[in-house]
Amino acid sequence: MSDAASYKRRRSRKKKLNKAADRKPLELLKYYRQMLLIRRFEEKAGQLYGMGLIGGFCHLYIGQEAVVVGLQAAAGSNDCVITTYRDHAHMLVCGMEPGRVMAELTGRVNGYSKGKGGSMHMFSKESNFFGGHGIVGANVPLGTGLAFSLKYRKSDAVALIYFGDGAANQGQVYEAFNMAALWQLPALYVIENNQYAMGTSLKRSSAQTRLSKRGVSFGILGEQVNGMDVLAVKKAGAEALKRIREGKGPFILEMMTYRYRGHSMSDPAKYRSRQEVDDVRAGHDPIDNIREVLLKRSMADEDELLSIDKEVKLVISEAAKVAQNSDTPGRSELFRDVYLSD
Amino acid sequence: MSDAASYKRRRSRKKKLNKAADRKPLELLKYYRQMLLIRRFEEKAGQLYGMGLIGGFCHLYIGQEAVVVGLQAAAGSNDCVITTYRDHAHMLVCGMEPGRVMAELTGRVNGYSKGKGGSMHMFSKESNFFGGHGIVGANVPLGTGLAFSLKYRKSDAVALIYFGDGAANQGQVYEAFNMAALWQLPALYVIENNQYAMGTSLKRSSAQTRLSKRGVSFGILGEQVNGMDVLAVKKAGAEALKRIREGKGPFILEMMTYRYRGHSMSDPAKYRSRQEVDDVRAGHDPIDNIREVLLKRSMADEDELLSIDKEVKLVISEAAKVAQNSDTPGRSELFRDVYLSD
Amino acid sequence: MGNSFSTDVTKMTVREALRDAIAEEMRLDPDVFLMGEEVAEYQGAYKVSQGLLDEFGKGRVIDTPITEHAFTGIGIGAAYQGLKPIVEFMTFNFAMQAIDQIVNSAAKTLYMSGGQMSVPIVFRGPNGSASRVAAQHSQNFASWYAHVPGLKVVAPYTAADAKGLLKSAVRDPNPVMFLENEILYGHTFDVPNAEDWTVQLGKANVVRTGKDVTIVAYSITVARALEAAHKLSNQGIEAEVIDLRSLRPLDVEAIVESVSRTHRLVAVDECWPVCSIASEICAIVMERAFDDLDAPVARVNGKDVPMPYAEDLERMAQPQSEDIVEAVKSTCYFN
Amino acid sequence: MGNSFSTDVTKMTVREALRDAIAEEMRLDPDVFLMGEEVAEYQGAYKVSQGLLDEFGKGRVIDTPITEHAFTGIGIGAAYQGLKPIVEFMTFNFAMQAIDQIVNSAAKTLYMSGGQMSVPIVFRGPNGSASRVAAQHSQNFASWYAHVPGLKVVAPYTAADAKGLLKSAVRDPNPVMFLENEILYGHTFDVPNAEDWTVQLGKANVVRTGKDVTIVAYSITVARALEAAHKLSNQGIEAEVIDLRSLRPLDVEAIVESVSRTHRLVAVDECWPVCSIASEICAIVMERAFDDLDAPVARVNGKDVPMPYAEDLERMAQPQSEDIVEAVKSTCYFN
Ligand SMILES: Cc1ncc(C[n+]2csc(CCOP(=O)(O)OP(=O)(O)O)c2C)c(N)n1
Ligand SMILES: Cc1ncc(C[n+]2csc(CCOP(=O)(O)OP(=O)(O)O)c2C)c(N)n1
Ligand SMILES: [Mg+2]
Ligand SMILES: [Mg+2]
Repeated sequence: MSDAASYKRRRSRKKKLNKAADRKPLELLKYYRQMLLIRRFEEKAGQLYGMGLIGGFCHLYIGQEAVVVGLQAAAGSNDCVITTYRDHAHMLVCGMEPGRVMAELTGRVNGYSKGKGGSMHMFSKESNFFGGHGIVGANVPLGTGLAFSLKYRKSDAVALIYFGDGAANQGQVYEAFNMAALWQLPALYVIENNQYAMGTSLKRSSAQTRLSKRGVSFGILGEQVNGMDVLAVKKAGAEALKRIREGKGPFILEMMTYRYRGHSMSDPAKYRSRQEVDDVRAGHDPIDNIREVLLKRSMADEDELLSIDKEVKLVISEAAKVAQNSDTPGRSELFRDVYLSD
Repeated sequence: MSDAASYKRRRSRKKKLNKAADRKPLELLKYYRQMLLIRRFEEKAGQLYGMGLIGGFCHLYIGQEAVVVGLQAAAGSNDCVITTYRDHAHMLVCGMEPGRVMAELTGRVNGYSKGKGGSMHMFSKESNFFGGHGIVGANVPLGTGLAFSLKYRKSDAVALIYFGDGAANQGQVYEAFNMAALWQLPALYVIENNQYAMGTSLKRSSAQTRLSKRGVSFGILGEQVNGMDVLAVKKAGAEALKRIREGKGPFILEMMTYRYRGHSMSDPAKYRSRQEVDDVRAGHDPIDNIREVLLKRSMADEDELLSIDKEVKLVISEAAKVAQNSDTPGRSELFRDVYLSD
Repeated sequence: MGNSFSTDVTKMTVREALRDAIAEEMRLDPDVFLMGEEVAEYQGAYKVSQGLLDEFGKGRVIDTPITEHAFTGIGIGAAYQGLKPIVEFMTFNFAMQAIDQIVNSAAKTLYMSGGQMSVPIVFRGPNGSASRVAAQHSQNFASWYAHVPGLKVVAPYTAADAKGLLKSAVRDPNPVMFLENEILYGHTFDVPNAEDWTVQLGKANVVRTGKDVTIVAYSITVARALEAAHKLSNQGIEAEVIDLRSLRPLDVEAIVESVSRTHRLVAVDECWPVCSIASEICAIVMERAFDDLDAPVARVNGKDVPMPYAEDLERMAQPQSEDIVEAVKSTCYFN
Repeated sequence: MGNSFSTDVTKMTVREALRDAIAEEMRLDPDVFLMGEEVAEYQGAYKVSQGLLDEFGKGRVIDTPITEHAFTGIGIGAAYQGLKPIVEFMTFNFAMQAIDQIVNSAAKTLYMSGGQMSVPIVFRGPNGSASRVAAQHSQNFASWYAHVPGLKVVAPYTAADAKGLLKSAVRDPNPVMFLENEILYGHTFDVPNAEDWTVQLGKANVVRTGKDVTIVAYSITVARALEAAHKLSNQGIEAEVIDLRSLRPLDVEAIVESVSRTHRLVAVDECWPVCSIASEICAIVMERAFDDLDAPVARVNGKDVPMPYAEDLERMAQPQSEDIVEAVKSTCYFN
């Protein structure tokens, strides 16, 4: 992660930001718990995949937890979220039930899509979570459409549109940028720059690797953020959202982050060195980072954190149970939901 | 044409450029003739359309003549050209026969596509002219593919890829930009900014109206040029081509120009004022401009110009004859050319 | 027969009928809006949206840049939120830029969400060949869209159907592909003056009764089928003509019922032949009415070539009434 | 029958056969190159291009960004210049992003240029459903592409055909859609050791002879058809199984010839039913062999639903050998 690392150094002066958090131990604990929940969820998903209970593609978010946790901490509950196939974390943070998310992964009728959508295609209108999309780039115009509808309805909510560094090369992203800028839509584009699109590193796919600048051709400003620091993410998110709510139009946040696992469960990830992954884990892990802050500043002691760990473990093992014990959808579901009758 | 006009003022100091031309009266006369040929061709096409001899869409280039004449004057005969449906001028300047181009417009078997392609779809591999494409934006990746093949074959030729201001919003353009920049392809992107995409003015379609900057998100530089001044165009083209031939990768030229006629023959062009059109015609006409230079600097007298006018008129009336007297393709052509047999 | 209405009628063009349908639905429901290239200030590339900008303002009649892929996605995203977009493609040829969004983000979403996320959106615009616009602007996409579960596909012929079906399409909670025909825009038909004229999706219409052979057609080919029926009648063959109107769902019952009486069927379809609507009708009749058939179903498709520009070739490439007459005859004289 | 070869054979997977075909053609012709997402350093998302970067270098084995629309256009533009690109789609689902270029810029160009501009390009990659990848990653595009004049469409089952057809496709001067199947990548077959093994495009292959009924299938459904034939044989029904191999042009003669002997036909097709390859086969047999048919042609298609993720539903949604057996029986015991 040479890019992200050097970036981190450049920005280390921003550490002062953490101070503002001193007054909010509860909030920090919440982020800690959310990130941990995501990580344990993903680890469990990995296990169930290994056991053959989850099939197809399964894209884990491990390493990127601070991005969605920090941003959604800054967002309000009316704000909409849309993302790609790497979506489990977003759903958990949007308040969707871990058991029902996991049950979708195992293809069971208790899943959010009754087992018909799977890992990549899940939705919860109730939670303002609009998927879960398998086609790289497609969720960017879709999310821009969410922003369009918010403006159409004169809501002051914002659409948070998450996508990857690889997706940032898709043409429809730029078409959407143009319309979002032209119509001043309340769209926050969050590029989760985890440095790789499958096996392709950013510099092998992109003529301009500073993705925060990808809006320049359409007059959209952007900012690069340390996506391994949940507080930095939250702060940048809050500023961007404020700006957008003031009617200043769309904004891009490039989140410098990293995925520890392969692209999906079947990816041996030979395109990068073990060392590279270990370095990030050891030096920049988002959960370790916040854990350290919490302990160092005596906002929590080991016991408290341990009890959170235990609680999270329990939630996840319950979720796994739901996912394993639910029924498969069964023949009656095969032809249902192709059309909605009017 | 407020943009182009103000642009013109800003650049008027560049008039000194015309001096360089003093030594080249023959060259100037050639441009004069080419631009006139285009204009008369298009006027004739308009007439034949009115007579019902040309059908479907027919997009005239009148007003934009300096763009393709100036650029192709800078280009070499090995360089490839690809453009949109507004393509008659490009073909004439690439050395294709006016009669066979016109015959394609009338759908006759002597046409470059045997009457099967029509105004929007014509090709001449021989003349390094690769179409003539009806889908807005599509020719940009195609042209980038021409550039790719030139590099693949280690040729030092360049692909000139012409497209409109409206086309510049299509996503595939940015995908192509990225690859052209990443692979340093010999591609010259020529945006013919005639201020309108059908009835939509640039500022109503585009968040960033400086189209020369549209490559910034992908690290491609660009330049805005007075597309009504054939010498300015030629100079900018020569510099850009030199740059590209030196291996510095793709470049964008934004040609500020104007179309006098409607988008196609069926467009009443109510989206702009008569005044606006008249102002451009009166003050910025590319043919009048060069005529003035020729006369003022005594590079030619009225008689010489008149004889060129006559010769061009003859060429065009011959072309019209070919176009009217050729046969229609006839049933035997219906099923031919769907596949090439190997 | 849907040709004679019990209520008062007004003569209007298909173009006007479509405009009225959009306007009525926009008046009824503030969530309905129109977007596309040149739909607002230009009043529509083919002037279908004449007057709508004036009445509804630029918040609801929205000109887009030339970016089909993303404005389609934007429309679908807006529909995810419960808005009811009408997305105009200047022609359906340009919808190929956006077809991934139509299929993957609109058609499949209800199913992929286990019934949770509906996508109430209408995609409309001219489909198929117009006049002399050649291969890239003349494709008929009816078969492609009809292939896809999750989409409804409509292709009206008359102005009354254009209006009634479009109003139903806007109210339908599913994505509807509304395939118009540029040449028909200028054709005039009777349209009922009913306060709220709608036509149910999925129902065919017998536009001419006859006992000897059934001709099914849709969109502009209905006119050619009627022409053919007229010529055939002079030669002693009485053809029943069915206007399919909806292509997905297809009104299989109506076709089968007619064939059970006529025992002969000609399927007219402007699409290229392979894997076309006409192919599908052959397959369905094979499955549902094999024993009723006295002759093989005959297909009259667009020719299996990209649309040529030349006038003579263009005409030959499209199903003409002569082709239909010939097909009917070969069907009727099949031993 | 193409199953037993006269020459020596080597056992290899379809994956290896494809790789060898590409490598051989690249060795023979410097104008052939491979481009697509993850084809070079990653050795192919499904490891089809294993070793090619090493052998041919990054000038000829080219990783692209995730930009299907433009890299397809770039491939076609390169073909305009006479290069012979092999463009890999990671799966054909993603080719929907680029389908306008495939249809409008590749398929139609020879015709639109009056025969002047050929487009010698191959688009290849896995098509149809793999395993548990759900609706957006499981579509079978065979019918859509077969619909389009100007394209050739190929969908092999065996490794020998995969190799022989791919080599022919690369040499073909027309755009060829080469539809592979992800599950078959790992299947092993005999492949002839012939120096230059090619298989002609447009020819079907009788992979099992039988007198009672003809089953046509392509790609992975050939395996299911053979399974079904085996089960049926135990029940006294001898099915002839035809592997279509090419879907455009379709080997109509082979189908008609077989039906003239068996008088019954079951068309197996993983595509959704409406306007599918199976529909087309019904139509063709209707036109060409109506009097030969003792029963209506039966279609066994993928179910008319987006592909579900759940294991049980996914299985039900695909044509299984049981479905084929059932269809054959209903055909054989017709009235
Ligand atoms: C249009 C399309 N092309 C290709 C793919 C296959 N694919 C799935 S994920 C992926 C990589 C995306 O990388 P990135 O956008 O960086 O997101 P990340 O996986 O790193 O979160 C690719 C190529 C796809 N799903 N859709
Ligand atoms: C993909 C696509 N969308 C829409 C159209 C219809 N159309 C043809 S030309 C045009 C305007 C293009 O404007 P511009 O790029 O500025 O070129 P100009 O006509 O001014 O030369 C439109 C919308 C098309 N041909 N292709
Ligand atoms: Mg990534
Ligand atoms: Mg323009």
